Amino acid sequence: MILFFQGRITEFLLILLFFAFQVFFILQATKKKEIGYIRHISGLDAIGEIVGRATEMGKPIHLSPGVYAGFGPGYAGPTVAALSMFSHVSSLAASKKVPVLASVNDAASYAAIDEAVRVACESVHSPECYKSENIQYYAYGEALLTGVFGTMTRMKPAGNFLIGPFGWDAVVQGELGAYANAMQLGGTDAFANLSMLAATCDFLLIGEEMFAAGAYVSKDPKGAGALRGQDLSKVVALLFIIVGAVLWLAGNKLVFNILGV
Amino acid sequence: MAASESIWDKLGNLDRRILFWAIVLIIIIPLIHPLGLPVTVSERVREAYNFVEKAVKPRDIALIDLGTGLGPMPETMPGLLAMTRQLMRLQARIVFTTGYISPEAVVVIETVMDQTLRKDPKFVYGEHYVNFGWYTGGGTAIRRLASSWKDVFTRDWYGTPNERLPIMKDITGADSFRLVWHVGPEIAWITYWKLGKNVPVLVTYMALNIPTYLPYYAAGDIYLLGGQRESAEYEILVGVPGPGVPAMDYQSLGHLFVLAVVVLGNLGHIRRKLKRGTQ
Amino acid sequence: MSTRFIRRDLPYVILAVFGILALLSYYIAIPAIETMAGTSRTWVVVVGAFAVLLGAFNVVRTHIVRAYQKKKDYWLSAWLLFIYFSMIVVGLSAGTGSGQYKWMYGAMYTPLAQGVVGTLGLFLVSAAYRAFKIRTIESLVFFLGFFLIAVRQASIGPLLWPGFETIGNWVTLWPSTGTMRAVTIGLAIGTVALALRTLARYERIGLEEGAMVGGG
Amino acid sequence: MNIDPLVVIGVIWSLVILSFLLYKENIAYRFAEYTMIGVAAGHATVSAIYLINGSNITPLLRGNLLHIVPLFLGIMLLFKLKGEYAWLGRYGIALVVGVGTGDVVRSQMAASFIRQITSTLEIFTIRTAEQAFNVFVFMVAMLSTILIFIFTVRPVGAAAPLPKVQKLGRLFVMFVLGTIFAHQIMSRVAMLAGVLQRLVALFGF
Repeated sequence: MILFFQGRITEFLLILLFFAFQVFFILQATKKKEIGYIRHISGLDAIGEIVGRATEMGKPIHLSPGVYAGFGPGYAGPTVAALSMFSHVSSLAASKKVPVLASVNDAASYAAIDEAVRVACESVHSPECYKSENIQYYAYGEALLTGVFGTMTRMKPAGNFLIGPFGWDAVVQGELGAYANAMQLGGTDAFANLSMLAATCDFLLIGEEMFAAGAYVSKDPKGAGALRGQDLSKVVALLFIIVGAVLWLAGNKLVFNILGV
Repeated sequence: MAASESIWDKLGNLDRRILFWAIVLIIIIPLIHPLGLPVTVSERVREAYNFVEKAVKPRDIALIDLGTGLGPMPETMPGLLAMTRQLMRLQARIVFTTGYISPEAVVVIETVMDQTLRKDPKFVYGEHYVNFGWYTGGGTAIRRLASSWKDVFTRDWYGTPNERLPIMKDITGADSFRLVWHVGPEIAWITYWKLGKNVPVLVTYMALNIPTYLPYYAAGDIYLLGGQRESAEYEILVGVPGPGVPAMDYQSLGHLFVLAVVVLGNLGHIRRKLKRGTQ
Repeated sequence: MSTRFIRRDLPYVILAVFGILALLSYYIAIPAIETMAGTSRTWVVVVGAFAVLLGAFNVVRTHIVRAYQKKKDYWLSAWLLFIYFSMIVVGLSAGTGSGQYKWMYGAMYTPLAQGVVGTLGLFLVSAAYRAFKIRTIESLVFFLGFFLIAVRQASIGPLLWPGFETIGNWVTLWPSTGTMRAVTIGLAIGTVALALRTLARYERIGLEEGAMVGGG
Repeated sequence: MNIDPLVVIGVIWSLVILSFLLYKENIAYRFAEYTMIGVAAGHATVSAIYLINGSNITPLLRGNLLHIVPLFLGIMLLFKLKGEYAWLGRYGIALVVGVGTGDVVRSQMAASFIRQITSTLEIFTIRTAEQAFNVFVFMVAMLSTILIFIFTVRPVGAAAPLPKVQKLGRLFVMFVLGTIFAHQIMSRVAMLAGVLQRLVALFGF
C-alpha cells in the first residue's frame, strides 16, 4: 500500500484498535451509568489521604513532575500523566483550600501545570490555593533541585507528589520530602528512578498505575470504562506473546511477521 | 543489657550527617592514597570493543552524541575518551553533537577534543572531525537528523557553514554513518537510527541505566557500556591509561559502605524482632 | 462564537488537530500531512521558547515583589535580580559566546550544578539507610535484589567469589528483563491509552474551566 | 603553583552546596540557591530570545508569513502573567501538549510495544535445557508482572488466582527495584567523587 509507510501498518491498526476499545467501553459505561469492579490501587487511594493530611496540618502540598518533564517524544507520556494527576490533585486540594506548590524545570510543562492548578483553584473559587509565585519555573535541572532544597526546608509541605518523568533527581526530591516529613506518592516510567522513589516514598505507583490515575480517581463510569479498555489492550498484548511463542516453538514466525508489517 | 540495647537502637537511628561524613571520607582517602584494587573485563564490554574493531574501516564516519550534561561525566568520561582514542586509531572520522536540554554538554565535547583529537596533528578539524554542538527538540530532532542532516544543522558550533566543512560532502543522513555512540538516555537513537535506518548504536550511560537499556541489549539492538566500572574496563581494552581504572578503588569501598549502612539500618529492628521471638 | 467555545473548546480543538496530525504523519504517507506536522513541530519550539520567557518573568516578578516588600531575605531576592539582569545584558550585548558570558556561567552555574549533582551520593546513602528496613516479604525481596547486585558491582565481590558475577548477570538478564519488559509493555499501553484519551478529550489535563469533565 | 581562580571559586561553590547536607540549611547555602536560580533564569531567557529571533522573527521578516502563528501563540502565552487574561495562554499550551501527545503514541508503539513483543518472541529459539530454564523464568516474571496491570477483572471463577499472581508479580517488581537501586550506587558515588576530586586536586594531591 502506498498510502501507509511500510512496516508501520500493524502498528497503526493496533492504535486504532486500542482507541476503539477505549471509546467502546467508555460509551458503554456511560450509557449503563455503573462503575464496574476496579482493583484497589493503594497508591491512588493515597491521594485523598495525603491531601487530607495537608488539610489537617494546614500546610501546602508540593507537586513535581521530575527533571525530564517535557513534551518531546521520550517523555511526553509521563508528563501528560503528571498533568492529568496534578489536575486531579489540585482540584481536590482546592476544594479543601490547601495551597499548591510546584517546582518545574521545563518551560512548557511549567505553563501547563500552572494553568492546571490555576483552573482547578478558580473553578471552586479558592484563590488561596493558587498563587503564581508558588508554581515556580527553574529553567534547568540543577537549579530545580536547589529550589526544591529551599522549598522543602522552608515551606515544609505536608504532601509531596512526585509523578512524571523523573531522572537522577528522584533520590534528591524523594529524600528532601522525607526530611520534611511530607507524605509522599511517587510514580515514574523509568525503572532506575522508580527504585529511588520506592526507597523514599510512602506510596508507589508502579508502571501503568500512573497512567490510570485520571481514570481511577474520577470514580465515574467513564474512567472505569477507560480502564476496561486498557485491560483489553493488555489481553491483546498477552495473546500476541502467547500465541506468538507457541507458533515460534513450532517453527512458525507468523505473529512476528505480522507485527513487522 | 539495657545499655547495649540502646546502642543497637542508636545504630538504627543515626543522624544522617554521620553517614554523610563517612562516605565523604571513604571517597577522599583512596583519592589521596590509591589502593590499586584489581579490575576484570566483562563480556559486554569485550563485545562492544570487538564490534568497533571489526566494523570501523579507515574514513568511516562515527557519530558521538551526548545526551547528558556535566553530571554523569565522572562515570562516562573514561569510556568516552577511550572510545575516541580507539576510533582515532582506526582512522575513523568523528562527528560530535549534543541533544541535551541545555548546551552545557558542549563543554564536554570540547574537553574530549582537547584531550584527544586536538593533540594529534594528523587530525584536521572539519576534515577528520567536526563539532556540530547543540540541537534542540530531542527525539524529534534525532528523527530529522536521520533523514536529512542539514535540516537540523546548517553550520557547525563555531559558525562555519556546512559547505566549508570537507567532511560534510559525505554526510547526508543516517546512512552516512558507520555507527552512533550515544552517551545518555535518549532511546530515539534506537527507534529512528537502529530500527529505522539500521545504523549500529552503542550506548554508554550511568550504571543505573543498565537495566533500562538491558532489554534493548538483550534484543540485540545496541551495544552497551554501563557505568564507571565498564568504562574503566573499556579503558583497559583500548590500552591507554585514563581516569577510569583508579576510580575503581573508591567505587569498591563505596559499595561495601552502602551495604554496611543497610545492615546498620536493620540492626535495631532485627534485634527487636529476634527478642520478641525468644520471649 | 460564544465565549465558552473560545475559552473552553478551542484549546481542545487545537490540541486534537495538531496531535492527530503528529500521530498520522508517522503512519500515513501523504506529503501534505508530513509537511504540516513538520511545521507544527517548529512552532512548538518557538512556543516553548515563549514559555521560557513566561517562566522567567514569573521568577522576576516574584522576586521584585519580595525585594520591594522587604520580606525575609529580601536582599537575596535583590541579588537574584541583579544576577538575572546582568546575564541578560551581557548575553544580549556581548553574545553567549563571549568570554564575559562564559565566565559568568562558568563561575556560577557550572560549579553550583556540580555541587548539586555531588549531593546525590549523600542522598543515596541516607535513602539506603532508611529504605531497606526488612518488615514484609516485599521489603525482604527488595533487599535481596539489592544485595545481589551491590556485591557484584563492587569489584571486590567477584574477587571474593566469582559466582557473584554470574548470578548478578543472570538476574539482570532474565528475571529483571522479563519484569521490565512487562512493565514497559504496560507503560506503552497506558501511555497510548492516556494519549488517545487526551486527544479525544476524555482526560482532564487542566485546560478546562468551570465545570469539570471528570469528578475529583 | 598556578591556580585558576575559576577552579577555586568552583570548589567553594560546591562546598557551599554540600554544606546544606554536611552541616545544615544556612545563609551561604541560600545565597548559592538564589544565585543559581538567577543564573539559570537569565541563561534560559537569553537562549530563548536568541531562539525566537533566529527561528521565528528572522524568517518572518524575510516574508515567511506562516511564522506569525507561533509568534501569536507565544505572545498570548505571556498573558498568563496577568490573572484575568490568563486563559489566552491555553492555545499555546494546547499546541505543545497536542503535538507531544501525538508524537508519544507512535514512539511508544514502536519501541515499547511492538519491539518489546517481537524481541520476547525471539528468545524462544531454545536449544539447551539451560536456555529453556532461563526462558521459563523470564516468562513467569513477565506474565505475572503484566497481570498486575489488569485492573477491572473481578477475581472469581477462572480469574480467582489473579490476586495471588499479582502478588507474585509485585514481588518480581520489588526484586528488580532492589537490583536497580544497587545499580545506582556506582553512579551516585561517582558524582560525589567528581566534586571531592576537584577539592582534593586543589590541595595538590
